[in-house]
Amino acid sequence: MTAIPEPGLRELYLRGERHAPRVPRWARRVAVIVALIALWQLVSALGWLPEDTLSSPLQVAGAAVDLISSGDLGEAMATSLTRVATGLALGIPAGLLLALTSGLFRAGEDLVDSPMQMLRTLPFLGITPLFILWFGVGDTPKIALVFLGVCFPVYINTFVGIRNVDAKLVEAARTFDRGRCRLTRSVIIPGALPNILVGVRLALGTAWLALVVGEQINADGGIGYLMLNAQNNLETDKIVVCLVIYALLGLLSDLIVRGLERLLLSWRQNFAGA
Amino acid sequence: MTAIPEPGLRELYLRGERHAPRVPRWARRVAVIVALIALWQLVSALGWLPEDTLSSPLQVAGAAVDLISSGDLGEAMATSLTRVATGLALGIPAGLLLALTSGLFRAGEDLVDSPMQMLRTLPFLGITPLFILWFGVGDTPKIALVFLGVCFPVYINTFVGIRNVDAKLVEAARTFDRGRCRLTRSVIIPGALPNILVGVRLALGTAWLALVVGEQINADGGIGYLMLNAQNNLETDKIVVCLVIYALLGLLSDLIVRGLERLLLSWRQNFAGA
Amino acid sequence: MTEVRELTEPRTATRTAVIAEDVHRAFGDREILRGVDLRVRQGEFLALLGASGSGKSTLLRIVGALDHGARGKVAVPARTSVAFQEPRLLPWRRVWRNVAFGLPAAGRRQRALAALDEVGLTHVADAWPKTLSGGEAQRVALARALVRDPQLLLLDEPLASLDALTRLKMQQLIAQLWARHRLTAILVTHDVDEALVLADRAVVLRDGRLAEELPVTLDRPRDPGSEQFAVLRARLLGWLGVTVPRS
Amino acid sequence: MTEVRELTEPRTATRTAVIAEDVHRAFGDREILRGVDLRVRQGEFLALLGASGSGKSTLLRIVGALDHGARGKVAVPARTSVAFQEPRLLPWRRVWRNVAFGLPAAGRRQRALAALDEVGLTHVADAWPKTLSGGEAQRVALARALVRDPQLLLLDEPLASLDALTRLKMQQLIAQLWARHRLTAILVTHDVDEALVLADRAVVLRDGRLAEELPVTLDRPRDPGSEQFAVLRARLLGWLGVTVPRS
Amino acid sequence: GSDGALLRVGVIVSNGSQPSGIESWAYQQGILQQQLNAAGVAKVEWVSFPNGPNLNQALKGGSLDVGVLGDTPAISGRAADLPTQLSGIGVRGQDAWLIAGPGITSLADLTGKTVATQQGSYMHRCLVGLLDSAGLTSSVKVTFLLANSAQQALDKGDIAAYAAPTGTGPLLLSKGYRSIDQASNHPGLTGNSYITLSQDAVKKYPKLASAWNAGVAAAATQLKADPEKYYAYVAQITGLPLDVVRASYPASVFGDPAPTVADIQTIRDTLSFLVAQKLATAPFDVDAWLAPGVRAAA
Ligand SMILES: Nc1ncnc2c1ncn2[C@@H]1O[C@H](COP(=O)(O)OP(=O)(O)OP(=O)(O)O)[C@@H](O)[C@H]1O
Ligand SMILES: Nc1ncnc2c1ncn2[C@@H]1O[C@H](COP(=O)(O)OP(=O)(O)OP(=O)(O)O)[C@@H](O)[C@H]1O
Ligand SMILES: [Mg+2]
Ligand SMILES: [Mg+2]
Repeated sequence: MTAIPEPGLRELYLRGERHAPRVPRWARRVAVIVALIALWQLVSALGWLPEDTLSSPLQVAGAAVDLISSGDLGEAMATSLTRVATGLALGIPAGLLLALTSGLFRAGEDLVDSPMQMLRTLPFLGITPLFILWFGVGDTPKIALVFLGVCFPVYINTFVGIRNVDAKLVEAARTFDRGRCRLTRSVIIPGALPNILVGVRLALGTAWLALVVGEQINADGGIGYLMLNAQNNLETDKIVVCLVIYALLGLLSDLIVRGLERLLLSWRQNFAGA
Repeated sequence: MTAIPEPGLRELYLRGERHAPRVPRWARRVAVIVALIALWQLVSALGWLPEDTLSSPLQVAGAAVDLISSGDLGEAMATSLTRVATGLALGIPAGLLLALTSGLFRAGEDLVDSPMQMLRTLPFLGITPLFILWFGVGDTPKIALVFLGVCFPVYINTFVGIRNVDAKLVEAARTFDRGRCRLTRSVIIPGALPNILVGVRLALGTAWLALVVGEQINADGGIGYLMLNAQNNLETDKIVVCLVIYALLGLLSDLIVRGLERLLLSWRQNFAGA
Repeated sequence: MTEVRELTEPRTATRTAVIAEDVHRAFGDREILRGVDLRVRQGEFLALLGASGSGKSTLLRIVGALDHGARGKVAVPARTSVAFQEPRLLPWRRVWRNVAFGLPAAGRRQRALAALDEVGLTHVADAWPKTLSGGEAQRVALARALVRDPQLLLLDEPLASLDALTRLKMQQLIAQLWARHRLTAILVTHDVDEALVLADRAVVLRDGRLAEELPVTLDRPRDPGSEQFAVLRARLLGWLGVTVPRS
Repeated sequence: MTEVRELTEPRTATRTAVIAEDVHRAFGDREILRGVDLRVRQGEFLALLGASGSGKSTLLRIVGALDHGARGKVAVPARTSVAFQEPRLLPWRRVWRNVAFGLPAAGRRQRALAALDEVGLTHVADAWPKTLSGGEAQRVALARALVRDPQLLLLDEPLASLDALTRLKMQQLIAQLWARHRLTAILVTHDVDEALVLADRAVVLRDGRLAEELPVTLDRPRDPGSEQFAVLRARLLGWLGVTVPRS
Repeated sequence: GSDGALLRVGVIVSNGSQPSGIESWAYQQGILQQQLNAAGVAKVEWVSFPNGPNLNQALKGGSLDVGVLGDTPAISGRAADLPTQLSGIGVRGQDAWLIAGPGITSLADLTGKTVATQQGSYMHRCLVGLLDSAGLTSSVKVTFLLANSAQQALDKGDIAAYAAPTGTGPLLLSKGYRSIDQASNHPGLTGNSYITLSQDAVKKYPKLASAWNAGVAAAATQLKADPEKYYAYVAQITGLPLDVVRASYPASVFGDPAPTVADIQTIRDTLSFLVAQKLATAPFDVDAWLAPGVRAAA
């Protein structure tokens, strides 16, 4: 039995329930990255990108192998990762707490928000001297810089996230449970979660930006210091190795947050792109 | 006629429609800032904060007056503001466009998102050498840094904002107007607007952070350079003047975005804090 | 049916459960409530009717202590449970957890499942709210309001999106719970029959005041086909602006 | 009343406006539609009934080209207008702009205001959707669906939150527009009387199929008090699981 | 065209935003132009950099023709194949001061403590030399810190001493800190500033190196006759106190830039130090680095 559409009607395309894309999405993402690297190699090989300007992927790979086999890279990564991890472990909760204070209470907002808005534009480079005075020259000032870099994006995104929570849901939840703690845990935080995760995503990026500044002011190891050294020696290939590492860290943090999103936000019914 | 509540009943507090707070909110915010400055002055006056480390507000005010009357500050501000404005003017639209590409189309996401996630962790300090090679030493590399600093927070927040738009609204809008352009303009962008404004808010901050790094490339003016110079000359009071200016710029950007929010988001029915 | 027969016994409650005196509520220039006076006895079932936009939900929100922007005097019991006009389910909690929201931890899943069973939705207990149909969401919201043990039950058109059969079942459910727990209930509804089947008294909100009042003294369970019922129905519909020529 | 009389004229349309053949739709393991076959003639008014969760909205979304996850064959006209079960107003557009959404720029405000007038809501034309009452929002959504000039009108319980009087008025409005523009319309409703007043044919969705079909051949305008009407009502209610002992 | 005759000169500026070195003073006086004009340069554009690596990067990117910078970045740049040629030594024997924190009065007090300096700078070389000569190399920990944060680290007590450059050193001294030793007390530990030319510039202006050297030499002669005039000039531009300027740039550091045999030996020493410290990638042929025709007679 086949319907021959009447004139003026259009037959709809129904694709059925099971519709796994032929090429899985992660494969497409990987393909894009591989293609970019291939393009870079091609342009380098053709001589359009002078080696002095930007080393070719192969050169970079070579430099990376050197750095890895000499143990320099491993050591630097370990140092930096520890600092970033500590900064994140302190900064994310701090940002969340501050955002809760000013998101949940108008009085909290009056008290916390202006100072936060003022502090967040203070450049890392400008406050390092103060940090050295307060925290010395060890790991502490570097961790403190990461802390700052992390705290603000988490704060701002969480604050806006909290204030974006649907008032009707808050009202409904309030009738069933007047405890403010439980309300926060059950309604405000889940409702703000999409934004909180953006904050975390940004924080995972700014943590590295901040650390580079920290590791430049007082150079005692870490990937930022490795890069600074390469800069001083005009070793373009090593600089690019460091940049590639940052890029990979970016990808990694994206993977982490995507994982969190899949885990925590499966309840959403949102626009998923066409 | 007065109701004497029966036992077991609680009388509700009804405050009536007109309820302007006795102290307006802006006044409370200003009060907090003034209080902080007063505290700072007090701590300085008590000698708990050595003058060499952090000048007192009065000293800072004095230095600011000097800098203003000598014209140095005005010139530096003009230079930096031009750079930041240019970077913002280019970076915000770029971030928006990229986010629209990957927010609206899955194919766009596959193409654009991974590279963006990789690029955003590249530290400003690490790419300055490349930028000097590519863009020389004029305003261009500085503006390019601001551009980067602006582009990523706008991108990420807008992207997530787009993907957070209620699918039911998109569906409804689609039945009434199948044009993708109009759908984007009327539904996707307004729906993502709260997040876009967070992106802009963060961008207004990172623009200054990036510029400080950029103005360190080579010394041709700007507020970042003014600060660097004060650091080299160990002029604590001038350093703090610069930091205060950054703080004020942060406040200013907050004001701007709050204004935009009031203008553009008055339709929201959201949790407004208790 | 034993529970329904309970209803016919004389109700002993005489204390007042809800007091509203001279309640005013304005949004901007528009004054929606202009002096509402209302007393609901403990254990009474009140139906609140009125045209669309007349302020029923507004009044309910005030009585539910959710809107403090009104003027006047209101006193209510401490434990209130509400079924809102929209389902207002928390999208990030599975259905049963929405029902269990705010219940003490011990045995909450059992209680939630029992409540879902009563509204015929055990099969969606573990679904996300976004996957529910309109009527299913409304029943989950009803279950959430009924599962707790309130002194005052506020229902804002809780059955509007239900088909005829489900609606009848839900009406029975509400009647049973009300009778069993001797609740005080205020039901906003547009369905005159529903009001007459369930309520002890029906009031009509018009021009910002409770303009009409109709005690419903029919014996329970009530028969919508009865002559008395038809009289009351015509009266109520008349107040609502609809004239029914009895054929 | 002239428009309503129009309805009684024989309808000349014979072409088909909606074809659905063997439509299946599953969500995960649950198969909601299991082979729906439906043909709606051009200019026909079809009422779609069924229990809560039976798949009415799902079917409407498929016919409205909003759900491509089904299997089967569906053909529809190009211009479709929908009133969803929830109002789905764009919160960032004032009411009249919601109604005017997608209309050509010339005269859109006039058209929107006229449509709002028909649903009795000119006074909220410049309000934000968040300030509307439930019934007001639903009427705005109805106005938005009616203001454009579709070939196919899909209405998913458009009057569920309206009081008796407003509901009657809106039914009249729908009937008038349908007759005037010779629309094809599919109305999902839980109100059997509403279905019988408006529709040329009523179908009942049960167990994933269109299980029952009832041509409504009564003359228009129809009198819910008439004997024939009562017979059809009892039939339909019976299919929906409700038995009405005629008194 | 006039554009072609533009010479872009990068200089290191750590105080103030305008160049204040002897070359810009010479330019200010008209002494340098005269020579440069003869070499075919119509106009000079000055670009200030806060540090050497960025200047090197600009040279590499072709944004500069001449760079006047510290010995370390100049040498490590060349070691990294930066296409430059050495024109001469702009400043010889810049002092470095080992500024002590509270309670430190001598080198011996540093035992078991941490000292800091800017990595790869001439102060770094000086510090290593000082510690070496005092036999403290193994008992003192050297860490790196930008000069502009030195004061804070000293105050905090995290470092016992900081090897400070011109500018910062005298500034700290003027603020009451004490110096426990300085580079000028030890031969070979002071710093120089080098004039490097991009190879493109050398090709374009074959006489550039000698012209530049001659101009600076003439200025140095004039400066030595009346140093106060120069100090006033520097103080005005940098905003540093006059005393600090005087202490930073004694007249003895200025002279004829043309590289002498001793200079070449210093370059070799510096190069080996940097390679040993992994601050330069590989040794290179110093003689080949010299621009043609600049070597001074022995
Ligand atoms: N926050 C608000 N701001 C402005 N106007 C409002 C607001 N809330 C409600 N209103 C107005 O108050 C009136 C009464 O609203 P309410 O929701 O109480 O009506 P209702 O009787 O429940 O109607 P319905 O039967 O349609 O649900 C409506 O006209 C509505 O537009
Ligand atoms: N996205 C989804 N994922 C999973 N299940 C779904 C989804 N959408 C709908 N369903 C299920 O499909 C069934 C039919 O839903 P539908 O909305 O079509 O019902 P309906 O007939 O319109 O009911 P109502 O009268 O209550 O609106 C419901 O049981 C619902 O839970
Ligand atoms: Mg209402
Ligand atoms: Mg439905």
